[in-house]
Amino acid sequence: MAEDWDQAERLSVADRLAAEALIVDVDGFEGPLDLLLSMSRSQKVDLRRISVLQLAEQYLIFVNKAKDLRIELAADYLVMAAWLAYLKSRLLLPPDPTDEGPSAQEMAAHLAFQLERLAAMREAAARLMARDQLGRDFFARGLPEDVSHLRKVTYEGSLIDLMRAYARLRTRDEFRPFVMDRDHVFTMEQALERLRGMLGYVGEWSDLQGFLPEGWDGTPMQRRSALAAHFAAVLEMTKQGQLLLRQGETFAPLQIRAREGGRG
Amino acid sequence: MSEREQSLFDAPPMGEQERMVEAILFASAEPVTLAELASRMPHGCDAAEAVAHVQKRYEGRGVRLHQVGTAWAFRTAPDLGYLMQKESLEARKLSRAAIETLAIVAYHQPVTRAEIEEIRGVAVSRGTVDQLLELDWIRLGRRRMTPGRPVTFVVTEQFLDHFGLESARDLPGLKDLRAAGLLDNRPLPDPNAIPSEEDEGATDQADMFEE
Amino acid sequence: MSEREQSLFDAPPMGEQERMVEAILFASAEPVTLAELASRMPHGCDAAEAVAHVQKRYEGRGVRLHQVGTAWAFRTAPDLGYLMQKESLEARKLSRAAIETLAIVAYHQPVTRAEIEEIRGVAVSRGTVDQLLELDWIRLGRRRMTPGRPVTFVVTEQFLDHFGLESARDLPGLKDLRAAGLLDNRPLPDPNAIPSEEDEGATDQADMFEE
Repeated sequence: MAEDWDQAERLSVADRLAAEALIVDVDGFEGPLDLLLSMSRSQKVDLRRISVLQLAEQYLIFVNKAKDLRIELAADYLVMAAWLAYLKSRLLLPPDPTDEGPSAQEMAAHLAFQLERLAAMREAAARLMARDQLGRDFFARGLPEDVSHLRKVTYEGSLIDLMRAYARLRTRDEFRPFVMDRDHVFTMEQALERLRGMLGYVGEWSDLQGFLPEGWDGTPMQRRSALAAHFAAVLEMTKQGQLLLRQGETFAPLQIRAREGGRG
Repeated sequence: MSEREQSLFDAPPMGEQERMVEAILFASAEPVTLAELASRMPHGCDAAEAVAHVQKRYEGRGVRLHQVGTAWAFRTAPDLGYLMQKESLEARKLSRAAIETLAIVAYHQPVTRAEIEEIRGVAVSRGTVDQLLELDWIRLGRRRMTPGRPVTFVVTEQFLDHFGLESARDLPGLKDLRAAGLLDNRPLPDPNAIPSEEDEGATDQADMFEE
Repeated sequence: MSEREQSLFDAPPMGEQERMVEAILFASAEPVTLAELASRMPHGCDAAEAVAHVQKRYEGRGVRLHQVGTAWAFRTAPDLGYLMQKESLEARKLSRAAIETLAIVAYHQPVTRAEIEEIRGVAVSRGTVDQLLELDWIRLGRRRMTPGRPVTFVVTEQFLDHFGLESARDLPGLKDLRAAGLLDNRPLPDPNAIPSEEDEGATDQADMFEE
């Protein structure tokens, strides 16, 4: 892993030592493809015309030798060995017409392509690293001048803003400090208070409608608000055990009655 | 002449020496002395002469060769310094507290802080006054000859300028405001009009106010 | 012509624009994009044209204008590198795995981890990828729209800057490699024929990496 680039270059020079090199250290190779590539180099032919059969042979011999030497082989080396043994047998036997998969020749061609591609990428990597590099061969500005970021905030105000502000101040007395206009809102608190006061008069079942406050039927909004507030209040009082509440059927009038002994 | 030198000292031609000076000075993190230049250039080079050439070459350019003591460095031409700043302009509306305070100063000047507070109905934060002072829209006027001799505020020329007024007397009067519909009857109830919020909420208010 | 331009667009003369480009690019150690140049130059300037002029002016000088993607930077001439030992950074020694991985990303980008492993015939360790990411030489690209949506890697502007490349298209030998079909993503003839171990490993790692 830690092997550096130059060493890979030296490998091809050390072809005559290849046999030893192969046996000595599996970890010296970055995987079975790497090993195959260095083996194929010793065939000294165009990678596209490489004899995959020979290559498979070499590889299997290597794996066997390694076993004899009790070198632990990584799983992917063994998988590759198995695959190459399979490929080798396929290459040696006449093609089986019933076989649907790729032909042995196709598989061999693909392996050759993989080897060629790996070799090409190695070469490309070498050429890339041989380029002039920043900080080694050419240099950036050593004394950069910082760009200062100026954030300029301008405040705007127009005469009309000013006049509006003043007008607002001068007419403030006429302002009502309300967040929300509540003229038409009857609150649940109000309703609760009202109903509690009337509780003593609700001995019989009576329609809730009858308990709505006077003067709250002017607009639909008033009516809705008063009804909703009283309904909520009634629910609350029922929960507290002060009232009984019933409804004959859906949309029928709600009726209430004070609960005996539950007055509070 | 450079040929003569080259034959005598085996030094690179002067044009080449210029390139070296350019490269060394460009890449160096600090100004480089002539002595150091000479020590880094090949034997026989005349660093001083090369520097002189380079200096001449960059005359009037966007960067210049600048002498710092006995050392040299490239520097941006002074007239282009403004390019070294990235400006971002941000226009903001004044906070409601600020615009109200400003309006009161404009309509009532000279006015004391206590008077401003009385009119606005809330305390005036120091930040608001400082902001208006910083904007050069208000300034301190004479002290009021009353107990405590409080300072007063008046609006400035810049204020008049900004708001397109010739003098503070040109400010529209209440009548004009009414005529312009700004004072008419009861303004719509509107949450922005709540006077209860203090200056602390100035930012929030400003946001609300910008609506 | 610059006068005509000035009257038409209210832009400074081209000579002046060149000076601005010089100043801005000299001041920055990092490449500056044309867009940024334009934003910092006065309205109406033609940054691209000014850059072209400046580039020409510095041809053969000790510093040169380099294009890096859409950005530009002054860099010392590579032939003068020997003068710069002082500025030389102790380059981090890259492992063979890192160098090969980098090359594969550069030539095959966007490329997935599984594809890198396919090409190298060995698992790519996380450290290798991390190192390249840390150097800012590669970055994550888009996810591949294939099952598992694996992430892809591409090279960065810093990579281009470091190796003095205008764009990834200028990689040495790229055309020949492409012509030879060596950059094709040629799948194995039959998935069943792949040594299964490798395949599974690749998927796991891709997943691991996405964490």
